Amino acid sequence: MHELVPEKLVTIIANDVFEDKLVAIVRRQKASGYTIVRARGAGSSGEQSGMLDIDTNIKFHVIIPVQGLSGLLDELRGLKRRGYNMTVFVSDVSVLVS
Amino acid sequence: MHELVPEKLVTIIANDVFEDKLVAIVRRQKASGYTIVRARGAGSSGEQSGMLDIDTNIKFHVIIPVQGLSGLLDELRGLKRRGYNMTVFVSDVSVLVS
Amino acid sequence: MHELVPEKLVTIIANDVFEDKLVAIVRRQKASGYTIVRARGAGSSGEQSGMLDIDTNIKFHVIIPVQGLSGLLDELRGLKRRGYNMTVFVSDVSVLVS
Amino acid sequence: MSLLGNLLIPAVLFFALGFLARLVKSDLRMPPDLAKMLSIYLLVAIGLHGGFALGKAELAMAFSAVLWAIVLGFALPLVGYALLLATRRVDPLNAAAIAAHYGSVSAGTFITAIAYLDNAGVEYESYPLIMLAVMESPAIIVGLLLASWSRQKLLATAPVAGAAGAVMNNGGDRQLARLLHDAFTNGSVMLLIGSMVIGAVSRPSAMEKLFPFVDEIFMGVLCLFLLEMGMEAARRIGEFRKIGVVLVSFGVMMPLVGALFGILVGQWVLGFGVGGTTLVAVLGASASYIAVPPAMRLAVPEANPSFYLTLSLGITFPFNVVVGIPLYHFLATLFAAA
Amino acid sequence: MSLLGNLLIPAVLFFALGFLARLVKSDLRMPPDLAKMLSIYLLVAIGLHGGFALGKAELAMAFSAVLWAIVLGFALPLVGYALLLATRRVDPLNAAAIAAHYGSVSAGTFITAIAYLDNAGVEYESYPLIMLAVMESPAIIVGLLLASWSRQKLLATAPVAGAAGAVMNNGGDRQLARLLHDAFTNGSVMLLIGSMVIGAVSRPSAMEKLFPFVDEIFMGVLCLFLLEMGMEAARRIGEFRKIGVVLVSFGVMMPLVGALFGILVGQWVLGFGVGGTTLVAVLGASASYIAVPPAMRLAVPEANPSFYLTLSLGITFPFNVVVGIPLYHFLATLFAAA
Amino acid sequence: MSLLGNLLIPAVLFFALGFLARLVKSDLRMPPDLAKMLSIYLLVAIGLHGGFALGKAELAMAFSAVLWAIVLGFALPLVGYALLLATRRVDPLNAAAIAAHYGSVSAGTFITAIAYLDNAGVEYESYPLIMLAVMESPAIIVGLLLASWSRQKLLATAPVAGAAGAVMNNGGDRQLARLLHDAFTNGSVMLLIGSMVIGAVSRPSAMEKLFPFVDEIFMGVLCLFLLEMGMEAARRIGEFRKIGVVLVSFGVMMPLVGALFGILVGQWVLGFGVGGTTLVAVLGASASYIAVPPAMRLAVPEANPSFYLTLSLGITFPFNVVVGIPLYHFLATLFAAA
Ligand SMILES: Nc1ncnc2c1ncn2[C@@H]1O[C@H](COP(=O)(O)O)[C@@H](O)[C@H]1O
Ligand SMILES: Nc1ncnc2c1ncn2[C@@H]1O[C@H](COP(=O)(O)O)[C@@H](O)[C@H]1O
Ligand SMILES: Nc1ncnc2c1ncn2[C@@H]1O[C@H](COP(=O)(O)O)[C@@H](O)[C@H]1O
Ligand code: NA
Ligand code: NA
Ligand code: NA
Repeated sequence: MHELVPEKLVTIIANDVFEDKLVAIVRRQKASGYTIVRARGAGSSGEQSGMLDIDTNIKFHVIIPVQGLSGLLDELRGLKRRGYNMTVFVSDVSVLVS
Repeated sequence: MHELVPEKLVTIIANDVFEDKLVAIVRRQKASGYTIVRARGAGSSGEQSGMLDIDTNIKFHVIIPVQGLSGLLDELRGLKRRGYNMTVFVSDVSVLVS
Repeated sequence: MHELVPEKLVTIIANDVFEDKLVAIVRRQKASGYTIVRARGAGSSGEQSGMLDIDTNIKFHVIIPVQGLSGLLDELRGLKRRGYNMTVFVSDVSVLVS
Repeated sequence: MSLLGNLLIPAVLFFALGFLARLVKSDLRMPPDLAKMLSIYLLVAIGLHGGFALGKAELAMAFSAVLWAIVLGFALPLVGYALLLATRRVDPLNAAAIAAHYGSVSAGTFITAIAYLDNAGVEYESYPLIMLAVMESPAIIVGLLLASWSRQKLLATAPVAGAAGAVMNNGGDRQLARLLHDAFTNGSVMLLIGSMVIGAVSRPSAMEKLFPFVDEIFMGVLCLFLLEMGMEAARRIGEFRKIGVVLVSFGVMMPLVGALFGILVGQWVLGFGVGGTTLVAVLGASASYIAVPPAMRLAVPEANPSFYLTLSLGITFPFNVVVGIPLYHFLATLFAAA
Repeated sequence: MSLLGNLLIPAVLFFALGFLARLVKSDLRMPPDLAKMLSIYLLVAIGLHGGFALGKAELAMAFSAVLWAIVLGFALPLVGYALLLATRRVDPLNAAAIAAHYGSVSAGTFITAIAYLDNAGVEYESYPLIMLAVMESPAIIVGLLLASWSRQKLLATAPVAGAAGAVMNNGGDRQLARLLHDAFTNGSVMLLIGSMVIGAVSRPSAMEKLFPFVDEIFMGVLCLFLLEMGMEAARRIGEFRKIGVVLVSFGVMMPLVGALFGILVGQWVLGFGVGGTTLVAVLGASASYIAVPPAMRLAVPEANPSFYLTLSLGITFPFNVVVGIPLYHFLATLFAAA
Repeated sequence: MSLLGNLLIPAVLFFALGFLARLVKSDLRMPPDLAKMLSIYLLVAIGLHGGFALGKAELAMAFSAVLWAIVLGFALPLVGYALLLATRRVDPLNAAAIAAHYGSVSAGTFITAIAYLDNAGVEYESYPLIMLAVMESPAIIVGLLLASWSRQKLLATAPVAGAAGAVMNNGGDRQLARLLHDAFTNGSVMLLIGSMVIGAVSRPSAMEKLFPFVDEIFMGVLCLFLLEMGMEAARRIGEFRKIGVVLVSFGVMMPLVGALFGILVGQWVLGFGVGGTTLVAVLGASASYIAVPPAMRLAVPEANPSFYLTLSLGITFPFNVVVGIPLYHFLATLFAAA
């Protein structure tokens, strides 16, 4: 049988200047790692064409155990409240532990 | 408490010439934005190596409220019926609002 | 009505030298295709900065019917057991058919 | 310069190297944007260079070249369409999409031909460059008209119109207008024509500062570009089996037909020398793999991209680069002597 | 060289071509990293070149240039901030963020000005290059201080502090220290200063081997860079309507104010010739679109990026490249004659 | 040229600049594909250049150079493996993977050495370039054999074979065949050998058109490449602590051992001059960071990539570029005088 452990996948879409901030949060929350993909898009803060350093987005993924979700979201909500534009969403995933 | 609102994440994988068509649909459906990631892959229409303009895919993401899903899928199904090759799937996500 | 078929989305995050191995597995498992996105990140095997060939990750996606999941996971677990570092997780998706 | 001579041009050898690397399944991989960057450079360099030369050209001749480029661009897809239907291997919509590629041109092939002529020390007129810019678009329009006409025929024979009918009705004129717009504002057309205009209007002293960039590193960039195109061509040969021998031989015959049309126009109608005639033959012979594929994907989604990409990039492009260019040069020399 | 003369420089024409391509909605797309690569090249090339020249410069003069660069970098954002508040179109936080851009500089504009002077055959001092490197950072600091001061004022007037108050308290000094660090280790500052030092300390024989790379292909690379910047500038014009005519005219007036400051400093204080004075005017007039935007996004998240990006990249950059540079040159000539 | 002289070569200074930028946590970031593009250029340029020179070389000597390159490639990993096991800091599988890196070579280091010799005005033979191409692969094979042998030993001592045993059994020969294929069709090997062949067979008139590309911008491209490699090297120094002082000193000692082997082969066996001997020393001293790491990741997944990447890229590469090259040159001069 496969060991599929239910965890949470948190995805953050934001301008790439926030990368270091997000990595710091993930480290503080003791996640086992993170994955970053380059993205572009549009939202309430206009088009992010991905052509210049100043308008490139990242899609930032963190898989965390269910009990770690709340702490992570607290920090992200803090950022959003302080005016940082980002799209954050959570999905359910089953992680293969071998 | 976190405000986690259940919404739908629609993901479309297609050749990147369809980007403008997809953006137009998303605007018509009044989604709040979209996110695009460059991709490659293979499917029924052969390999998309991502090396030339003509064989690069995109992964196109839209988060929409549950009630907007049907209209968006109608348009996408229309495209597929007219012969446009694309892979479309929907997942459940919880979007952080505060 | 839309034909939304429930399937499984398997996502593998790994160093990009494993790409050929993953494509071979997907072909053996008779999946209808796959999608690859370039990524970077960090995990138990250190930082993958994405700057050199030797430290670039890929995010590898396969959509398969529910009954195909077990065979695919078996092969992936085999790789993991043999020492290949990779993050593998499964999510539920509804695929638009027609 | 003989065929063998051509094969010893570094640019062609790099094409062969790229081809070989894929054949032996080497893990050589190029960064995904390198080909695009190199081709931007090549278009700009050749545009500036040609525009500067054209600044001194005769207007009447230039006009005549443009006219005949349009004629070729409209005529060749019709010939290709008829040939393809005669093979009975593709339906009319696929035939229309493939034919459009052969009416249009490949800047990569044209630039390789220029390198070949430079190496062989053959002089050539600068008018074929305008023809290159002009010929990208007409074939797209013919292809779309052929596709739309084929679709209507299909509807007539299959009265259960359904979705396809809807496209014709709700799309129709608006769609055509958009596609015309797309054909004329195509990225590579704008880059080429723009650079030509800049080359023509800039002051010679300003152009001089650009020449090391435009001229001296040109050959090296072309080598890297063809290295990558060799890899891309070889990537397609797995598809040959799916496509079948008849279509594969269309990919070799059609360039010959196009080259003949080109030689007639270049030599007899426009009165070019051997070099210029060779270049017009290359325009006739080459098939687009940049501007036309996206246009067909968008406007003729029913056609199978494997067909037109494999033919244009996997067969016709290598054929022209390795065999075609010296052959057309040889033929142009023959016709000139006749 | 007249304004029209400027417009016929290839580099400026390529800017126009890129602008036009977006206006007509061409599908011309550049690879996402091309602009970044070209600007790395441009910074390194200009740094090596200038550093080599500076190796022979007077220390006292260099010191004086650095000093006045800092003065300009501190003074201009204050002027900009006051002007912006006077328009009553933006709140103090947005005004601070915008003003920081105008106190800093645009390397792209500066390099275009160098190409313009080279084309016009005007000599120029090498000191303005150090000023370019120095001026990237001070304005960021002033911008942050203005933002922090505005935030405090907002808190004072709106006693329900909430989240914004929290930022001030928990962030405070540590945040400022980090932002100072960021301002001084900014990537383009390090690249430019590093290349200048390398150009200054390397042996001439070693530098000679670099010159084909640094000099000869420079103009061509600048053309491609401006082609892309033209497209990026045009991408923003859709935002003009959101921004309003008053702010748009700030994007034209503020460069003129900055240029005047620059002319005064260049001509009267530092005693440069017409070429050097023109370059200092360009430093005053240009607005950052590389170093400052990320700094503001991080430190002043309350400000709307559409405002500062549209102003700096969509209005001031094209204005300077097309109209500003020849105008400042003309003004510098006038002042020199006076 | 003294050690200090080496440090004032622009290419080495750019390496230092990149290193420094990461140390001070600058936000300088290079586009992810830039290093790859620059190294494709460097391999092609050096291949064409060397192939052209080799076209005039003695066959017997070339053959002898190839032979001794293979000898070095087989011998050095064995030495490295023994040294590593003697440190008792890594298990045999990690030792095998690390050793393979040191038997192979770093094209970046070799090219920097060429720039160093050019700067110092030292002549050198063109044979070491073939040795560079030849030496990429043998060490991979030795590494795999060592790993497979270590795995068997581990199985023998730990009879509960499990998964690891499965690999040996079901993988075995097929896997070895595939890895041999991979070693010989490695991308950079093909690019280098392909370019050498093209340089050797192309007509001189054709090669002349390539020289501005191949020669003149070479130094500049090398500077940008080393800038980025400096950043990548510095990125690894955080890992030093995890690796420990013993392994770190292996990263400095092993190049010295390799260089001595290289000097013996270059000077005594092959009879090269000081320049050629220095280059063979560099081949012996340098560790692969392009071809070997992916091969080890695929074939020896049990080994920890942090070990071999940190050693090869974070320690040995900077050591060779900054200290090693002038040191080996000095030693080669000593030996030649002896
Ligand atoms: N509805 C949406 N669906 C997908 N991505 C979105 C959506 N809204 C915003 N985004 C992404 O999130 C980024 C920041 O959004 P915003 O803060 O609204 O500007 C945008 O640039 C998009 O890439
Ligand atoms: N089973 C699959 N799993 C993941 N991605 C797929 C799958 N099938 C197709 N795709 C992606 O969707 C694109 C278009 O698919 P197709 O229309 O089947 O050619 C392909 O190029 C792949 O990137
Ligand atoms: N918790 C996590 N969340 C998201 N991605 C992760 C996580 N852990 C590891 N990864 C990704 O998986 C890759 C391999 O992980 P590892 O095998 O732990 O080194 C890393 O380079 C990351 O890109
Ligand atoms: Na044609
Ligand atoms: Na300014
Ligand atoms: Na070695």
